[in-house]
Amino acid sequence: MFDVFPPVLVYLLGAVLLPLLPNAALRAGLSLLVPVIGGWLIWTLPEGNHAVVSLAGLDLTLIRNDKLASVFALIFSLAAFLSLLYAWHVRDRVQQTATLLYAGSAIGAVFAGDLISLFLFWEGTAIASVFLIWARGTEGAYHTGLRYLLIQVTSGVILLAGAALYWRETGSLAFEHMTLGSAATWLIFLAIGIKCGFPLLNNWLADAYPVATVTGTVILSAFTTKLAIYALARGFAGTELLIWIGVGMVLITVVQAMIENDLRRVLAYSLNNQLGFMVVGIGIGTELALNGAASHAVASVLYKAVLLMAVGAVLFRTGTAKASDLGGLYRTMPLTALFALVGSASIAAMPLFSGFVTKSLILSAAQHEHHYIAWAVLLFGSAAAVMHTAIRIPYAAFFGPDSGLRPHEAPAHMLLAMGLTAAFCVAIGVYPKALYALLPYAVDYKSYTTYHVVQQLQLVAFAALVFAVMMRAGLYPKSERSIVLDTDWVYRRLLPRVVGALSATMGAVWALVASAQERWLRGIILRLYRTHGPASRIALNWPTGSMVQWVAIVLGITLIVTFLS
Amino acid sequence: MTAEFDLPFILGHVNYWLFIVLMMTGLYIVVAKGNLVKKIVGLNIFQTAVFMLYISVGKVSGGTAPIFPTDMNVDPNVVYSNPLPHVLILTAIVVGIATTSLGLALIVRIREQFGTIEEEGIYQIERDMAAEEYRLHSELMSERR
Amino acid sequence: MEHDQTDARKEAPENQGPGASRMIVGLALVCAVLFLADFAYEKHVYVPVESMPGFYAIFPLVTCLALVIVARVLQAVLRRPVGYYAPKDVETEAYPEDGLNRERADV
Amino acid sequence: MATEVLPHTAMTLHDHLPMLQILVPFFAAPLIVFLGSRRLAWPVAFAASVISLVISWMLLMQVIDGGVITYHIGGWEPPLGIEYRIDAANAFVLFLVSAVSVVVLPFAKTSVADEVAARDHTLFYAAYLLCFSGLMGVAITGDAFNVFVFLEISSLSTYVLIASGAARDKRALTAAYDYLIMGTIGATFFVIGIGFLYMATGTLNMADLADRIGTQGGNRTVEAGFAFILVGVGLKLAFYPMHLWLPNAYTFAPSAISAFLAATATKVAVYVLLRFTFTVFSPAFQFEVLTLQFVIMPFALLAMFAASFVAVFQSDFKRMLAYSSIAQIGYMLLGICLLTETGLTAAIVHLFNHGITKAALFMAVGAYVLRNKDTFYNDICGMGRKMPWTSAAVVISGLSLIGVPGTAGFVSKWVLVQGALEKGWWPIATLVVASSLLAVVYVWRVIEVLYLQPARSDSTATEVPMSMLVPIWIAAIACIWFGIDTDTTLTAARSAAAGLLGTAGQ
Repeated sequence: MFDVFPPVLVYLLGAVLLPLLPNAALRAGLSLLVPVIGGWLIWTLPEGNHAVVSLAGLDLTLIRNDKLASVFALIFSLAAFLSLLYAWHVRDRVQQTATLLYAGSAIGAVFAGDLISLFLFWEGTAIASVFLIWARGTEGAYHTGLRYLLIQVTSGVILLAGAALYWRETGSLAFEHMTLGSAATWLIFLAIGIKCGFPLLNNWLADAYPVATVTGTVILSAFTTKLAIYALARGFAGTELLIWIGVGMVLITVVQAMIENDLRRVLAYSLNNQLGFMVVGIGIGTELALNGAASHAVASVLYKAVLLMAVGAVLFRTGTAKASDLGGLYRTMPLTALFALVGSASIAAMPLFSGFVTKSLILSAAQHEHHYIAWAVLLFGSAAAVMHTAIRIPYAAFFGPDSGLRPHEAPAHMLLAMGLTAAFCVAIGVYPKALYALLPYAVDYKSYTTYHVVQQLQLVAFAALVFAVMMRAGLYPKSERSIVLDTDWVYRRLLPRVVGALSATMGAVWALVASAQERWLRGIILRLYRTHGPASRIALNWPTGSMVQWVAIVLGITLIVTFLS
Repeated sequence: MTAEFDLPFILGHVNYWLFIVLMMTGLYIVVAKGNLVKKIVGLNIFQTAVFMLYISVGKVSGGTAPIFPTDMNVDPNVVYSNPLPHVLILTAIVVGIATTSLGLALIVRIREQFGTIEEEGIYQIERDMAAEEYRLHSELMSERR
Repeated sequence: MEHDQTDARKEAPENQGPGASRMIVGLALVCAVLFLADFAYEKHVYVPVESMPGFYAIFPLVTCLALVIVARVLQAVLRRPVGYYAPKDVETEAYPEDGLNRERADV
Repeated sequence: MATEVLPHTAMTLHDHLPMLQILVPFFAAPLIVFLGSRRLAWPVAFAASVISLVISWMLLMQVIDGGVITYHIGGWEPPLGIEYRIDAANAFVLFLVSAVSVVVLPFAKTSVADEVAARDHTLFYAAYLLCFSGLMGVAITGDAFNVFVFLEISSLSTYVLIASGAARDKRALTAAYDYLIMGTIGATFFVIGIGFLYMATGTLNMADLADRIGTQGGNRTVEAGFAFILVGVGLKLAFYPMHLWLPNAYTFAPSAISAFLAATATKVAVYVLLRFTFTVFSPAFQFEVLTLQFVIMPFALLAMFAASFVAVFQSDFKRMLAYSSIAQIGYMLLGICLLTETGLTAAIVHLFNHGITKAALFMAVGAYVLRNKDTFYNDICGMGRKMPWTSAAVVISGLSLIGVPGTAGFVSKWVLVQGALEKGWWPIATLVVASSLLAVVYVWRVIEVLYLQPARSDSTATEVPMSMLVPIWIAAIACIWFGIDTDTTLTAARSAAAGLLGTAGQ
């Protein structure tokens, strides 16, 4: 059927087989085996287009393999393996299956050579991932999941509309580099933008990620947004607008990350913040910048995973991830604290850790191409990341003022997953050549120059100093049991209020009308309500006579139109 | 074709006028009468109008009954009416009778179950049933929320 | 608006141990050394402003201070009680116990 | 030349297949009554359906490449004699109807035993076979008046079948009565239309009619005939706003009958409409184009939205499906109104795909009725856990109803959107997509009720027996199968569309 075996099929087969296995350990084992086999398939996949299938007269290219696709597919496989290892204790078939489907769809989307198969997998990630949110099982989670699903599916629908227009304009469905200009490309851009967390389109991210289960958040953090980064790099590399969008993403999320109380939400904002770096890189569009975006995506998947794993472990042991309720946990969770520090060092771009060798590619590219404002904002973003994530997370959870909580160290499989992920962070930092070899373009870049090391150390140290002094002086925003508004306020609070006010007004008007005894108007409104309203069961039991009247009317219209011609 | 209202045109198409009057009468009864049996009667009149339309179409002026002589020597000068519409309408009459009897049988059952054959009364009962179902449903659902 | 201040209090200056002060002094020393290091080697700059001595020290210092101030102001504006979106909001719900494995270590 | 008419020499049993197609179920019906045995009724009905399915498959294979089979009843040559004329379009319909019957009947055995009084079973299956053979007859015949006769055979037995739901709810009787009045008026309009055509042309054979209308052109009589036929058939296919009989009829009929009718009866009516608009008349006539685009299309669009909205607000699963059917018929009519090969292909494929989808859903309704007595959302909540297999099938076929990629429903909507775009009708394509969003809402409501709400505390529902599950799943798997293997249906539909438009072989 296919000339190569599509890696996504391994995940699909795994997802079909997994629920049938009776034993939880067997299921967890199978779920670990799937990304290993999938990763091996990706590693050995020949370059070029493969697995072309025909659907309803369209040729769909299931696999278009080049270095840009393979690096994302590989990091997705690795992330799937690590997060499934972290989730070894999960007994819930739904979560296990959804994870496989989610990771499989993301990998399928990365390899999709045309817009239709991209759309299919795009929606696949949306639908599979929402189960990780619903798996929390509370009513709040259900509503958050609905919001998340609505936005994600909308993104897919927009993508499909864009694809249809694109097909009409160009006669091709191939997913290649495109230039903004037509309605089609704008729609596709918008669809990717939603998943990518563009400013004002990003409210789903911080709304939904912290709501998922302990393991679900780790899994969510790896795929959807990085898939969007891949799609941008594939379709819109070098689009100048993206530089400003990326700058906006960095700026708009920084404050939220500073003042948010839920540590998993802090990490969601921080993730969104880091996406801004990649988007700027894609906007610059040079080989160096694209390498930077791809490598930073890889590094970001890993360090974000280890941080979320550590916070997840804390949640798993204490039942909360709120900064206001935590602190001093290093006493009983030393290893988790250590791994969190590795993640922090990576996101702070300390030398010898992964962020150092990837972020600098983007910053250098911005300098080379004379995008000084973007460069300055990214520099500011780096310094801010030191404060709001790299220091705040370990401080709030592990090292800050004691909360009195004395939980056990995280379970062994979690420690193993965190340790492996942390090891990857260090490995990339120490030996960046291995990662550079996988990047889309040849890399001729030296990270470890004296200048670079010193400047980065200065940046981190001074940002840390500001944090420490401000915290000591009591000027740093306090972690309080409160929530912080974001743009999702518009549809969570404003819109319902407006609709409520409107319907109240309507009700008042209705009362006015009813009291005025305007019988004919009342009759019309009543009938309108009944034809479509929930009580239409009553109204729609039409007497035969009126049915016949309708027939006569239609016959009359038909006869008139027929004769008129 | 002249569309002027001249007498020969009106008289020449008298079968169509009758057909239209009968058809409209039948349809009117179906629409206006609430009694189920009367509706069936209206339906019958409506169908009869169609039968008449067909039969009058088959009539050829001066034509005789379309029966072949037994010796099969057909006189080319004799004009026969078209037998086909009659045959068709025989089938349609059978269908009409079947419809009528089925309709009446249904009315008997409706009378047993609803206790009335007036449309108004039946719809009142049905509306009450639907309202009761709706009330039960919304109560249970709101309780659950 | 009511805010639960009890747990914020643990971050108050008086509740931070003597280690905190020592750490800040240490950190300041590291910063000073790094600042001075700038004069010890030759930079190859792309952006003119980089050639300013200690640019990578002053820039984060200034911007981070500014950020902290902006954040404090915005926190005052955007902060809402936990039950703001209640009842159908996850913030008002405890994490379901069957998804957790709480174990206390006795120390 | 692919449309060559095969010479008619019925020498072997094989040559009599078109006749047997009708006669087998038609004579099985009285056989059931004469046998009078409650135990034998179902096996006879099932055997007749299976034989019909085999025959229809053999016929379909003969004509799928664009060939035509003509069969002369009693050896009388058309146009005087009645002709059965089979091309790809009606072979496709014959196959759909008999396949649905074979799938639904095993399901019906348990479902009918639950919903219909035992003493009525023999007559029930006899009426079912009459309805079945009537529908097949409508599809197979090449004679305009014969269409009416078969239409009435199927309609009369349908009224009986719907009324047999009275054991569960007495409103089935009034639903059947209303349908009888409406159906009879529709059929009579149809006869009037045929009468006008006969007056204008002097023939009843469809091919002959097409010839003569084509040569003499349109006149008032032909135009009036067209209008009456359109409205008559429109009533039968529940064309909005003449759909008012349908919701009650489908809601109160026994579930097996709802499944069978939803999947076949309206579809056969759509076929009749296709046959008359494209074979007997032809889109070359201005009056036809105007009528389709200014009368049928607005109503079709209206149906897609108005009926969907009503479906969204329903609180009864079965009634919701009935309204959704009205909306889906809008899609088929829209495809016809496009008057292009792609549009017609969309209509025919949707006819098939919607048939299997609705069959699956209505059978699932039957399963819920068996276990919960009713299908209000408060009766079936939480069934995702209590009846996992039935509910999973509802999810699959619900996705197909929405038109999610990978399901049958997607294929037909995709082709429909393509057809609209080909004509440059942007707004129409957008409306199709927008109305699919409404389908998302009403399907989601069901899924939410089934999976996200707890079951009633007094619920003792358990999974239904295999004899019901297997047919449900055959239909559900067909939804997926024809969503992935799109070639089979699309090829047959394209060839049918080409045959109807007379572009076969070009």
